[in-house]
Amino acid sequence: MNGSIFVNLPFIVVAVLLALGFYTIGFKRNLIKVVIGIEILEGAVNMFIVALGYVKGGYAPIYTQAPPEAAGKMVLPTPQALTLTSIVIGVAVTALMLAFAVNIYKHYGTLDVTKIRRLRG
Amino acid sequence: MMEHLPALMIAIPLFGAFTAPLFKKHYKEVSIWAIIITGITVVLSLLLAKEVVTGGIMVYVFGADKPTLVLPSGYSVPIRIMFEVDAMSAFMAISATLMSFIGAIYSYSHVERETGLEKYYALLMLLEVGILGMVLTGDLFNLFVFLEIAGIAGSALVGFRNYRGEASEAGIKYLIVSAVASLMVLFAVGILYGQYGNLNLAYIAKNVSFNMVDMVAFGLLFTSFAMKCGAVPMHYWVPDAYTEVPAGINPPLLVATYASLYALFRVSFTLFANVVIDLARVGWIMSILGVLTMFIGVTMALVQKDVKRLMSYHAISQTGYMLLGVGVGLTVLHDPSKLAEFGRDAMAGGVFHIINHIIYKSLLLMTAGALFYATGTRNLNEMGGLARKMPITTISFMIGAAAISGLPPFNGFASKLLIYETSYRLNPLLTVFAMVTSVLTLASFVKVFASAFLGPPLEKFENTREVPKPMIIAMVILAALCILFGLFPNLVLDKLVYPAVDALINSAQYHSWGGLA
Amino acid sequence: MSFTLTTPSGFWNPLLWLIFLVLFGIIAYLIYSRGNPSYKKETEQIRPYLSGNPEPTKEKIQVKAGDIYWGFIEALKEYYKVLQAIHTGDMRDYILWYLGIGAIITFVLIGGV
Amino acid sequence: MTTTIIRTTTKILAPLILVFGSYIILHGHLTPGGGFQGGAVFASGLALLIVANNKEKVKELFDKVPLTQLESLGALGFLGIGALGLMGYTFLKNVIANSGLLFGAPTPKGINPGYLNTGGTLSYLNIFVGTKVLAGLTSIVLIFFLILRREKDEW
Repeated sequence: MNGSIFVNLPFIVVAVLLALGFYTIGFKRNLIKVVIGIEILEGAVNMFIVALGYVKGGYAPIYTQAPPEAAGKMVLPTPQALTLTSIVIGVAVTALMLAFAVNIYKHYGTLDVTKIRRLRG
Repeated sequence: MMEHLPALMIAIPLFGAFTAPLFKKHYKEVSIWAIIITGITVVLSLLLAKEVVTGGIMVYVFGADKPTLVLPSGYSVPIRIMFEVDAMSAFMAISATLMSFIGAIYSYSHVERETGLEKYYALLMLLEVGILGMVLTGDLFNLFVFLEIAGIAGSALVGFRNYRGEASEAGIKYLIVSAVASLMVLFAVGILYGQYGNLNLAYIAKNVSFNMVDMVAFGLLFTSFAMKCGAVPMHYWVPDAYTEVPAGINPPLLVATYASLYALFRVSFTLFANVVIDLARVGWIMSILGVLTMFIGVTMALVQKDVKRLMSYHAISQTGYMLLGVGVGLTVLHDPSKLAEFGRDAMAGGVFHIINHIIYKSLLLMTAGALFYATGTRNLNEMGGLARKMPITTISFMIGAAAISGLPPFNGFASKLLIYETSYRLNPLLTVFAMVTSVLTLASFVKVFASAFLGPPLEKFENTREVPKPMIIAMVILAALCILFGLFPNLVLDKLVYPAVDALINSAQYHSWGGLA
Repeated sequence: MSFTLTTPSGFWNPLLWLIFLVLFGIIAYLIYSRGNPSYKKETEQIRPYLSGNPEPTKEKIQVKAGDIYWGFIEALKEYYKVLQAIHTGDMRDYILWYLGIGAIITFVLIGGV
Repeated sequence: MTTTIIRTTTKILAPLILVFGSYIILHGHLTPGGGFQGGAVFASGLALLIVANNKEKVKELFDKVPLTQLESLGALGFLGIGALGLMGYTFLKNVIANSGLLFGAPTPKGINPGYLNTGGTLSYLNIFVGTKVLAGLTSIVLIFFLILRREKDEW
């Protein structure tokens, strides 16, 4: 238990989540599950960026009522900002995908992706 | 005011996009509003190009005291979001604004029978914002954000005709593809950020060390942008999306595709330009993708019966020419003698082909939209004898078809000539494929022409007449541009294309923010 | 402003092209003018002669778009069979192709070949 | 699915959630949070109100609320605040900070208990983003609610 596995644990989880996400997109037949797969992918990428931003012994960059020892040890919050932006975008993408899914169900009567392929060839 | 141009390029279409929903049911007014806003951006982009071509790279740092303050005092790394506009960006910006303008004019009549137009125009301008942001930005994360904006706006427009199930299907396909591609772009950005602690494109490019992790990031970026620009075999979303989108959106959507191509070039030339050994490998990957894209695209187009789907496959096939041209240039980028001999011209051919293709393929897709508007069908088997009913559409189609097949004196000829001659120097086999593709392109457009426009007049189309004026104006503008660019290729090449190519080749200029640091 | 575009091993000049166009137009007209002058429009001559049978309706004699290049497509049947099998229209395949190609490109880039 | 449990919980929780959302928006420049997060919290309060009521009532209520206009207002306000920076500086430059206007008091350096009247354009941007996000998310929830909430065999 020399800590290296704990340092790398977030990245292992990221890899597992990426694999799970791609598996869900690539092999599940339900359209809603495909959407969920994309959400898993997004979670993996967000987690990757947040894990990159972790600095051991650093403090959150909030000056309001910070503990005195935090001065000079605050971390740059760029990764958190990136993650937040990507979450915002993810919300929009998910909402639009689900709206499409509703509309597809209305017109096709199914959410099976092997049947939603009038456009091909 | 000139130094604020890059910010205004984004702010003005955003303003237009956010005011458009306030128009509610006043559809005529909102269409005119969109035409005005996109027209202003055309003027701005021309001004921007003039500034950049004469004055070199333009940097705009957001939130700083002055636009060129890249490194605030006490910092050795850039910390703010910045736009970095070189000639290549300006070139793409002109294409984007021009095509949004044309699309807005065309839409004035083409979608007048639909509802929810205030959202349609808001999304059109948002799509323009996404494209402009992608091509102007100098920040990797910003690139991701604008890629997503363009992807969301584009797929919402693809699914705009929500009373058609196929439109929703195409929309979700496009959205899934663009969501996965942009997430992988974000992943690659995360990899690069983790190593270099910065998101600025120029800063990372200066410090990138080409270890294995970097190359994984490069591979992710390359594949994602290749998928978004429709390279075979990741092109399946292109025909779906282009077919179902209203024809007025086709021009901006085409440019959105080529904004990804621009990002691909930017990543290969600027971000990873200093890698010496592998660049030839990257160039070969790009050329081979290009040849595959050309050939499979055109052979699939030959068997299509839906007129817009046929043209979408041609859009894929023409993307191959650009990949081939620029790929040939990339292969010899670190070999100065070969670069001067044919590499620079190959890249000029590829880059020139972008704007040529945007013009004539928009024209062709618009004529297909006009056919759909007039006859209510896109199936070629049901059409026939329309040449007498719709003369202007027919002539526009002929000009577009001649241009895409590379017949002189239309604009496709000049860029294809450059690509043929230069790819022959690298490997004659590439040229053979390019020429066969060109012949097959002509063949399939002869098919469209023969079956839709020629032949005896059919009884069911007796009451068909020419499409309304705004659609004709849009088509005639593009047809005129086709002839103009074909007769005077020098004009465009010297003023726009060669500066853009030189901007791509001289990555050192980009890395130092145009000499600011 | 010069009209000539010099490429690595050639040039393109629209004026020269126009001159050649006019030249070949004249040659074409010369050939055309040697044709049979007894052909007249608006007479019985333009009616097709189908062994005395009546002429079918316009809808029937129109060549459908799907039938143009029938021979070409028939000759390349095997190729098209493979190609159309790939274009499934299944959105999951879009992502799987992306994964495969991405793996190949990344493998080549990190120096696997 | 409007059961008594949901209705009772909503009665108690919804006002709290709305107040908390406004708090996060207004304190965005001092504590973690900001426009998007506060707007999302606010919208979740509204979402709770939507699911706790029946369709007719929700429709009647939200016909009067100009969600689209609010969204445009938020975005245009953001752009306007950004464009203020064009007067002499660059786009999005914090021109209001240290100017003495509302939210324009000078910020003390170092660790402090947090003064609400600081932040300059940041506070304004947070408010506008919050407006846009709460309107946008609420309309998303509302649209899905109105589309999906119908009898089973209607499709």
